Amino acid sequence: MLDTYLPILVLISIAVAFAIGSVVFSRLIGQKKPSAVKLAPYECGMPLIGSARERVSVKFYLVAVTFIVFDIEVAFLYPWAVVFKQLGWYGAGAMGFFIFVLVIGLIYEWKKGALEWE
Amino acid sequence: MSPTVYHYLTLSAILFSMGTIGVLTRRNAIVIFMCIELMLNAVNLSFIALSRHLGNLDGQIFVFFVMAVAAAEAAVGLALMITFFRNRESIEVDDINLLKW
Amino acid sequence: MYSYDYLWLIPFFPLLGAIINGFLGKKIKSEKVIGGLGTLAIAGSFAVSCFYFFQLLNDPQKVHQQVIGSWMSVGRLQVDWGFLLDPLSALMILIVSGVGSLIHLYSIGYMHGEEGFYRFFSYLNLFCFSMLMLVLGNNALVMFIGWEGVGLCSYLLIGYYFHKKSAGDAAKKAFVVNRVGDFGFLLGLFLLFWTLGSDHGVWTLNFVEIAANAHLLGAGSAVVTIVTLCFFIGATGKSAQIPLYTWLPDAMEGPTPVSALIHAATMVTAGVYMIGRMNVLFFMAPSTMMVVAIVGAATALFAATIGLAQNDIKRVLAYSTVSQLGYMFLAMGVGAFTAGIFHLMTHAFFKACLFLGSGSVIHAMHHGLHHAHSHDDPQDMRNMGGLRKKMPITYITFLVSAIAIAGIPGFSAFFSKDEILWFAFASPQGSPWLWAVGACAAGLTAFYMFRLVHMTFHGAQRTAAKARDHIHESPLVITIPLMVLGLLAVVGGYVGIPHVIGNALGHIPNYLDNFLHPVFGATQAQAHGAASTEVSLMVVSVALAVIGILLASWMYLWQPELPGKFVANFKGAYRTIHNKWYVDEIYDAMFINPTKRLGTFLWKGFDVQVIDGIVNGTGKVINAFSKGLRFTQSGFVHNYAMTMVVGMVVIVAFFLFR
Amino acid sequence: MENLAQIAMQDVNFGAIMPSLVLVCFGMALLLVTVFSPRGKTTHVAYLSILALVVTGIVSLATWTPAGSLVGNWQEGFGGSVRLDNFATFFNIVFLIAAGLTILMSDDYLKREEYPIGEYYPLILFTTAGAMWMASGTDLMTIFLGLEVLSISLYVLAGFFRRQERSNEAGLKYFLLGAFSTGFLLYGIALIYGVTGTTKVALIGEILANNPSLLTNTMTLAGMGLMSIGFLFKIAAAPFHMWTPDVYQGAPTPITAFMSAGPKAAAFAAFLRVFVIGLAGLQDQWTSLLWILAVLTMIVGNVVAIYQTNLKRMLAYSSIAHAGYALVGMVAANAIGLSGILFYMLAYTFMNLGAFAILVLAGKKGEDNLTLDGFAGFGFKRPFLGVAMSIFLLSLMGIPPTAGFTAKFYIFAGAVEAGYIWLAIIGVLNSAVSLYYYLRVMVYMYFRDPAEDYGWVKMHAGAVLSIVVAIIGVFYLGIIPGAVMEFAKLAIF
Repeated sequence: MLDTYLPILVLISIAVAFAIGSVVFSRLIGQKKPSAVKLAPYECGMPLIGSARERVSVKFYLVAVTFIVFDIEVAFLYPWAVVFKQLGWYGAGAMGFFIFVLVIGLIYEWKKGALEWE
Repeated sequence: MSPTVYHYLTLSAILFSMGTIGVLTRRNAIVIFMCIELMLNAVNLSFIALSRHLGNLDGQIFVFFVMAVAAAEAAVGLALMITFFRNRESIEVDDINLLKW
Repeated sequence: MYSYDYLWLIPFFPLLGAIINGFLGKKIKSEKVIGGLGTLAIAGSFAVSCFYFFQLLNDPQKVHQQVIGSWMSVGRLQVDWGFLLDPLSALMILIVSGVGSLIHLYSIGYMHGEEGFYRFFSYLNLFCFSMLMLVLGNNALVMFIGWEGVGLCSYLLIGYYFHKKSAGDAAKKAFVVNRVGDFGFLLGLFLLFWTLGSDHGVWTLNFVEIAANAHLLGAGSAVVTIVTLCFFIGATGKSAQIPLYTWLPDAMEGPTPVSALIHAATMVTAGVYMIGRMNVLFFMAPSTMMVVAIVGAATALFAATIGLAQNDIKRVLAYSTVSQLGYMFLAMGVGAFTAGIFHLMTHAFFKACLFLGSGSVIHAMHHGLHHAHSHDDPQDMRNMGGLRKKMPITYITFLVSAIAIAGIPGFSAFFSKDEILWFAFASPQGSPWLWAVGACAAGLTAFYMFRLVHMTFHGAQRTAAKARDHIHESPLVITIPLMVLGLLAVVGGYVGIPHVIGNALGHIPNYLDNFLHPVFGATQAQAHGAASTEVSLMVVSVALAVIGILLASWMYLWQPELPGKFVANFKGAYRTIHNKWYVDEIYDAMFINPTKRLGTFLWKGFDVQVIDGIVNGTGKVINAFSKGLRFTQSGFVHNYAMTMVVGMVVIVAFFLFR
Repeated sequence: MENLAQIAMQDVNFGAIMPSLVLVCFGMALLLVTVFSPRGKTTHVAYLSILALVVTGIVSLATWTPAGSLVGNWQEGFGGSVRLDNFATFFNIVFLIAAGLTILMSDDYLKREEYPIGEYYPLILFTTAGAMWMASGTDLMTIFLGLEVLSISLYVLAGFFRRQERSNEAGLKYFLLGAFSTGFLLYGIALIYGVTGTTKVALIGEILANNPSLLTNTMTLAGMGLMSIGFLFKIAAAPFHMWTPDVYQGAPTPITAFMSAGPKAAAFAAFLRVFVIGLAGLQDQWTSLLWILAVLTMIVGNVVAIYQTNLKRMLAYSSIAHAGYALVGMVAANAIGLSGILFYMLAYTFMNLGAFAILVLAGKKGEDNLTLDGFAGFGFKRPFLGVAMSIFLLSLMGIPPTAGFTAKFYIFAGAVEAGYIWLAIIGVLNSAVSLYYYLRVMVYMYFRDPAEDYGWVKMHAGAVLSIVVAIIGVFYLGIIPGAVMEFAKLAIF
């Protein structure tokens, strides 16, 4: 059984070795001449705007919270999907209701404006 | 030696204790909440191990519910913490001290 | 066959009155309507009570219960809303509603113009309702409703003048001290209910059933002793006995009719009634009986000594009440249940009359001082004097009641008090010591009562001159109740003429004894002694009373006038006068002052320091405890979580290592 | 594998969850109604949620099995994890009354505090539904779910005034500690599941009865201990009571009122079902623990309440004390004690919600005046509210003829009958102590000169109605409690 996973193991080993190796190797042989500009955080080549410790807009949290809640539905959908055929229409109905409840939540969120960025 | 249910239970107990100690020692409310999540997940580990050991599915079903509940709790908890932060500019539990005596 | 279907009307009328006055009183406004309504309500129950009382007199069957409906059924225990009419409760409803009616009538005059007039009548009606429930209830829980209800009304009425801080404090003290007693009562109830139920399978709180099954507990058993002691603690709280009496003198902060009705005639006698109601149980517990007798006798003497040192007219009466209640407990304790109830009745008459009389005086004084813009205390006897001519009716009724309480033959208290003293001496539980204490207290009672009479009504007028002219007799609505009660204070005793006198006068039966026989017949102690002993003891106690009166008269009446006359008429006799003063001062120094000092000490020292100290001390300890415990509530989530974890560890360990 | 669906279906019985189903559907509909309503308009939501409660009440009563009935009306479903028996129905009615009174007093309150947010009402409905699951759950899973639905809604409600620091802090504190206690409860459930192999309460009881060796198993005992913590936390028993004063003080007043009645009763319901049925074999163990905790709870609640000047906080300590009284009934664990708890919960709902309704009316915006001094002379300036408050306080003290007296008597009589005479004595002594702080409120109301004219107190119809209902309840249960006591007796297992 386990041999089927062997290629994956090999791939992982190579990837890890390469990642670690390149970092370590560049440390060992690379030159170090730090300057203020070099030490500044990299922001896609743009000049810095304010401190990195700035407060993140609350909208991000809102998205995170929304994500947590709707993410969980997947946890319930998976087992249902596994026995989808055996449960038949009854299972579909039950799951439909489950989704329906979430849809009500979605409508609520939408109407409240939680999905709008601005 | 393959791991038996006792190993899982011991691991779960260790995780649970770590969570508990975290709740008692950390100052940041979010970290405290993460420690509580750790406790819940330790319990989940127990449930799964026991479910496998006993050969019945109740434990695994329970885990689904715990996960769902934990997510809902997280959502509500985060919301409460955000409002708290907006009022007090802090999320340290030592600042949650207006109501006492 | 007689029907007793309308017993419920007796408490119902005052309840109705209380509800109407309480909710509509503010709208009615007219004092006449409010007062009339309140008085009518209680007079209605008096009428019904009279009807049933006389019906019961003729009825060969003496115990009747009326069950209105089921209240609770807890397991095998069934508690009903039920009433019990037997000779004891019939007598009590008569006293409560009768004296209550008179005091309601009096209040119309006394409370005239007071703010919250309707409130007063509503509370007073509510009190009567509770008191009637207390005496009519056929089981301990209905009695407990009344028991708590009277405490609550007393609280509301003591604090009637709420803007006076002292009134609020007194009210609170009364309620809290009462609750300490109530705790004893409830405890006794639980214990009784539990032992009767779990050991003997009789789950009941019904008085008739308790009485019928009490023998199961076994006479003299520890259980009966503990149960009765608990009940007795309840009684000491309600009836102001040592050590729970301190609230009663403070309760005088309430309006005077309240003092008369609640703190003299009715509520404070509830403890005595309760012991009477539970007489079968108390009969089975001789040790409790002894405690009751000793506490009663001690209270009688103790309160009487304190009464010597008081200058506030109402406080004298308050200590007198405590002392008289002590007599009643003494009677109960020596097994003279009938005598105790008898004294309860006569005391209701003369003490109500005394209080109402003092109210009449205070009313007049207040009026006078108000006109003179004087800030003298209208209740201080040192500001009175010589009111006899100004207020003749008040004076005569007051004097009659004072004679009665002093125990002068022919007046009501003579019969009841001497029966108590005789039983204290001659009943199997009695002893000469109890008699001696009681007799001493009787002498002191006579002394302080006449000191009161003299300082108030006789002698020189000490009231500020300007105020004097404005002092006059109270209106009829006040004096009529005084006259009725004064009359009762004289004749009230003739229903219970002791056998020794009755026999001497030609076979006059002791009506009260016969009437109460169905209730107390089996438990009443029998006094054993020769008629000659009884008569001689009677003579001694009367002599003590006379000496008390003479001493009081000498010191507070004759003495201040005599020197002046002597000095004016016979200058040569001045020496004698001086000598008399000298004697008097020796006397003062040797006897009166120490007594007074003892009284003051007992009052200021023991009463205020020790008893209040214990009560307040307990409060302080709990307060400190509370303060300390409060600080565990630090507000920090960490501490709370820590407590939870510790609790969790302890609980799990408890389960694992148990 | 074809029969999986049949297995799944044959156990389904929507009758068993009908009351909570109705409530949840109403709740979701009301969420949508709220979101489509103009800002600040909430009154119609309040009315609709009252309607929801009434409908649910009717649905609940349909499953009541009257005395002498041969056929039980109880409904069981979902593989035996929900059972709508008389026990559940009795508690459901308690929750519905608590929720109803809360909603009645809320509408004007929310407007005064300037939080006219409609979600408030659906959240109360969800809380109630969660409570119902706790009462009717016969599987630790359903009980846990109910507990969480209830708790999560309550976290939000406690922190509902989101810009008010007090409310905010109450919500966060409740959340952190509540989630913490949930962890213990869950771990306990896991251990019990490990020992017995099931989460069904009745089955746990059977398995433990058939295998006495399991009764002394470390996992069983530890599981029982951990599980009890979750419930003890929710009923606010010492030493898991510490959140109560803070949260009760900070939360919006109607929510405090609701929390002290509904969720507390729900926790008792679940606690009773799990321990009396599931852990019957260990009764000796848990009664001896609860004996100690009941005493501790009564003492802590009553003693600390003495020092409080904030009335909400004082009533919070009082509610701790009352949880202690109710625990006495659980220690007795006989028919009287258990039905006594049911009766007590109903009585407490009326008297406590009534008292809180008066606080709701008496408060100014921000509620800084709900202190003893803030009530000086209140009884004279506001006679009706003063009398009503006095009635509720007397009932809380346990003075007859109010509900508080009959309920206490019932519980203590149960303890006496079971032979716990000392527990009853301590209980009675404690209620004597409690007098001190309840009485002080009355002293301030009637024996102090009015500091203010209390002109801001508006007699809002909803709150007044809830006060009147509570007064009727208090006197009904005090004077003619017979019928309700019969119901309570029929309602125990």
